[in-house]
Amino acid sequence: MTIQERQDQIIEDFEMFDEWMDKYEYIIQLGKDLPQIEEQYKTADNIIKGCQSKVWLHADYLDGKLFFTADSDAVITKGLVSMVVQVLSGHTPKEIADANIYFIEKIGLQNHLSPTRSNGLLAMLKQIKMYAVAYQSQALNK
Amino acid sequence: MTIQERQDQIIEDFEMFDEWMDKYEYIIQLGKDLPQIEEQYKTADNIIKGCQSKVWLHADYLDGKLFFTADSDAVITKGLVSMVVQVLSGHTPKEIADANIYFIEKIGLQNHLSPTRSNGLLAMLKQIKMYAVAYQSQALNK
Amino acid sequence: MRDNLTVAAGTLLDVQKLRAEFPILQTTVYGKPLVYLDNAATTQKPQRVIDAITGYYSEYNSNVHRGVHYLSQKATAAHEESRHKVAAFINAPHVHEVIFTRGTTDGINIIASSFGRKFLKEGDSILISAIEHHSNIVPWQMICEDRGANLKVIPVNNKGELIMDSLDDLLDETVKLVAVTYVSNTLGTVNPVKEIIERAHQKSIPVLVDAAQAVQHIQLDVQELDADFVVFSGHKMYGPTGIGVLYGKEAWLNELPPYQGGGDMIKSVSFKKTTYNELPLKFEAGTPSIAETIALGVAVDYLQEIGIANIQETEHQLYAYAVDALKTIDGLRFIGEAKNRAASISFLINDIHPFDLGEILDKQGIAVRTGHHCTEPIMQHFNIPGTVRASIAFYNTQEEIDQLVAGIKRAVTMLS
Amino acid sequence: MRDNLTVAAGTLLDVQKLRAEFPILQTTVYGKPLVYLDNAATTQKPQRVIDAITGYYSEYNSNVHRGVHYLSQKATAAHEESRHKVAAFINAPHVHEVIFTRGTTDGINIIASSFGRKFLKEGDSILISAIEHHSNIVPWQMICEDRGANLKVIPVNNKGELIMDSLDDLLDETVKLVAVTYVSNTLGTVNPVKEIIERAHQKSIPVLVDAAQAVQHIQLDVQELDADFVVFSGHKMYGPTGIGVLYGKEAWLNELPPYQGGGDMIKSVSFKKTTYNELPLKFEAGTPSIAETIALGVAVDYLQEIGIANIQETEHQLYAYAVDALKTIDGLRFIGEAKNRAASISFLINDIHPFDLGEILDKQGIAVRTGHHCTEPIMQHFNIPGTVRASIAFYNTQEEIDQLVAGIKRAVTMLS
Ligand SMILES: Cc1ncc(COP(=O)(O)O)c(C=O)c1O
Ligand SMILES: Cc1ncc(COP(=O)(O)O)c(C=O)c1O
Repeated sequence: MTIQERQDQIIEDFEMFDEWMDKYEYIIQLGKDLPQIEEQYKTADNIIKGCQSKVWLHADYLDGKLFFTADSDAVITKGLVSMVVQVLSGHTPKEIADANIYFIEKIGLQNHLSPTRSNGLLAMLKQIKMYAVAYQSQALNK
Repeated sequence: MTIQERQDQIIEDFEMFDEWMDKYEYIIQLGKDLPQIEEQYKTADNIIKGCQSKVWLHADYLDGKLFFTADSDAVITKGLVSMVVQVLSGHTPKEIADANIYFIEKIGLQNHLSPTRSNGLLAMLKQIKMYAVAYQSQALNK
Repeated sequence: MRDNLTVAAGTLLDVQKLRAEFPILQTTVYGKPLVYLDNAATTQKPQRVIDAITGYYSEYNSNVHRGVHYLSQKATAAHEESRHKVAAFINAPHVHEVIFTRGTTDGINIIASSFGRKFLKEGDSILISAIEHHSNIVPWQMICEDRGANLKVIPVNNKGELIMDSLDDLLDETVKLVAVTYVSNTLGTVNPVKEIIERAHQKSIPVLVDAAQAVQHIQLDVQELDADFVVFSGHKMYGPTGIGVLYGKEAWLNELPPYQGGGDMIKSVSFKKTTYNELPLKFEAGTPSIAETIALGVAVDYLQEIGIANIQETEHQLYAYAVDALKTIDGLRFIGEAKNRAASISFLINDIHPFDLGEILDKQGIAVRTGHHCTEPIMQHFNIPGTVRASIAFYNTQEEIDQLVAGIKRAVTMLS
Repeated sequence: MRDNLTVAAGTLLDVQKLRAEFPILQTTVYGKPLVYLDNAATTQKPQRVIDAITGYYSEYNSNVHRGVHYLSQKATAAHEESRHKVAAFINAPHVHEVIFTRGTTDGINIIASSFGRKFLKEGDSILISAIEHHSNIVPWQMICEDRGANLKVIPVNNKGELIMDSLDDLLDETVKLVAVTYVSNTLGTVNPVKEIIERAHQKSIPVLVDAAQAVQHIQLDVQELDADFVVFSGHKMYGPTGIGVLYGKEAWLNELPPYQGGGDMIKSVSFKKTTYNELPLKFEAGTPSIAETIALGVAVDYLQEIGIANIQETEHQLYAYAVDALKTIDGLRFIGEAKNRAASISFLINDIHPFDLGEILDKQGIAVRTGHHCTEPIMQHFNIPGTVRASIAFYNTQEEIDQLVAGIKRAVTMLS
């Protein structure tokens, strides 16, 4: 699935729910599908700043593509991380760096999330894009 | 005239005026009747604190009575000083120290004056009473 | 939960009637009636406090102190009358011992800076407690660092009570000032400040009381406490933001150097020699927060009218009710179980992150606070990242507590 | 009266229409319509600014920054949006360069203390001007005394203009900072701050601009000025009391130590090590003045809507009208006749005491200010005890100026 396709699917999923409760339960469920980061990568370096809860994010570069694993000590946060990872993981650095991320806005998440959460989400996206840019320039330099 | 009689007269005078303008003109006129302090007494020591304009006050002790002379650089202030001096000058320290000063309230001056002025007026009264108390204890000690 | 407090016998307030005067308590959040249990962060405002601000700006807004004109006189009189009201409210011996500040934080910084610059030397120390708000930690850290002095800490037990036995050792000759909170904003602990003051005074050490979480809940009498400095915030006592009070004993305030320079705090200025003003203006540089002081005075009137003793009684009962109700939740553990507590209740449930719990409560219209509540050291003591905190005011009801408990149960199901 | 100002061509405002939104301008004093000419002390507030405060307290009052719940998010968003508005208003390159303060005085004290503690050493100096407000004198005197530094003063001529020729000599290598007012609150003088900044920067000396009397009258572009620090007050720009702004260049603000300690200004606290927060929060300890920042944002919106260029044009015409009208009064002499002036007009009449004149004007419903206007050094320069000051805002009218002139004439008759 392309980044766009995965985003559209999340948007479609969300449209099924009228109730905030159901949306949250969906997010929490997504958290359970998050590819787990290995304990050794839960370092201070891998903590994303800007979240009230802790988020660790790790990137693996394999066959020209970036794969992300992550974790959080808060389950809703974990669900949000999971969405971002599902959208962006398994793509080339260039695809990730160039990606236009619109699903957050489309599903109205920003209106539902506290500014602390939104900032956290943005910080996460930024971090992923930074990884992508780093690997991209690394690739170019070779 | 006793302190009480003089106060009552001022109250009566003020009742003649309906207009604030007339009241102010009366006060300004009173200022012109103020017994002038001699230049040599216009010292920093004789300045009464708490007035936006300057007020100098001097006391003479004569035949067991206190006589006040004063001045101010503002003519309305001078009028107010003049009223206080007219009420209290020429009486014994004991009479002054014991005097119940009610004319200011009765003529509603406090409502008309700025707090700065009221404070100045109160500072003035306090100063005069202090002179009286000082001379009283001096008299007792003899 | 108040064994060692001297409580004037209060009667229960008619809460439903009082709630009617708080516009925000009539509103809904996500279509659900607001259940506001974040009162330790800030309280809601009764209509009359809001009206005082509107009235000031609509009828007599003017700068104070130096004006001859009518508006300025009226504003000055109202501004200074508020000072009288506050002085009476805390039983200050002198009105000029009441300094208007921007809030508790500002008040503590004033004393930390002015006291520290004058009295702190290398090797001296300041004694605080382990359960202080950052605002009663960081200003002392800053001045201690500046002066080469040390910060010492009264330790806390696992119930969240100060270990008073340690006090005699801690109060050694290096201690120049004790700064301690009356009521903990995180644990709800009511500290024995009277005893701390007594014991500090035996060694001639002055005491600053952070009353940010006390003045709205407990009868505060600065003379009975014999406190040297007391600070609190208007916005936590039903008054506006941007205003607070620093009470200081006249003798101390006269001895301290001024904090900020500017208009109002001077008697005369020349490039050669500037003379500072007398109390309280010596510590009030610049145009005061006039609308705010006036509205604070109205908040004080309001508290006097309904009666702090009655508030204390009403809140005490609600607090006990809430503790009992929360106990019915599986896996819930209280953070802070001091014998004497008021207003704030902190807890955690199993390993649910407070942030998650807070968010699901919010979606049900229930406002609580999550996190470290600006008291990180006590979080470190308990080795937790934060708590969920419900903090009550007299206008909260048992029904609201029931909703909180039901809301938590629902959230726990979702989050487990 | 603005030869060297770059003025965007503004159009005249419809003053009668605008007045209608100011409740206080519809009131009477002693039964006479209020003529408010004390705008330099504080301005009146349009209804929307008052409504912003009422709305905040009635609908979404909550503490900001750390809350997960709805009210806290809404309050935080509104609070931070105000920062964006202010940044846009003064054309700050970065939003986090806008620090909320209690007012101009607070802002100057922050810089005097933080800059002074870090950069001032014995023998250094701070350069101010002879026409500064006490708030831009005393904080520098205090920190200079503390550090063994000197206060130097740009002199003034008898028109009330700074003697710019003296600048090169004054800006010697001892000078670590220049602090100068944009517009004098007493004389109305508009200082050539851009030139001062240029000449100071040639010697790498930073400049603080006191814009308390400028931001409401003159287009203020911090980038065009290239000012290092700019301070102003909300209550003088149609906003509420208790709030002000300190703009500082990012590089400077990052280098300065924090001023107050407490909640919000820290990243993490422990008794061992405390890390300070990033800009702007590093300089904003404690609960902010939330209602005030939000209402200040609305005042900024209002100014943007009617347009500072239009305000400038409208006030410029009224100022010229007032000067001409006052000239018709026998024995009147202006204190301050600088070529470039704005807003404030000071004068004296024969040997009439300003206090007397002010009082008789007040009784006619005309609010002016009398005294030294917190600028004693300039009074000493002119060897006078004070002045009568009329200060205009865009909502004043020619009729009001006529009433002022008639009122003065009447007072002079009584007082002579
Ligand atoms: C030029 C100038 N600077 C500073 C101030 C002080 O402002 P505030 O009293 O609002 O702190 C004023 C206002 O009185 C002023 O006119
Ligand atoms: C105990 C305590 N001290 C100090 C403060 C700081 O008060 P403010 O933020 O109003 O300055 C608070 C409030 O958060 C508090 O609860």
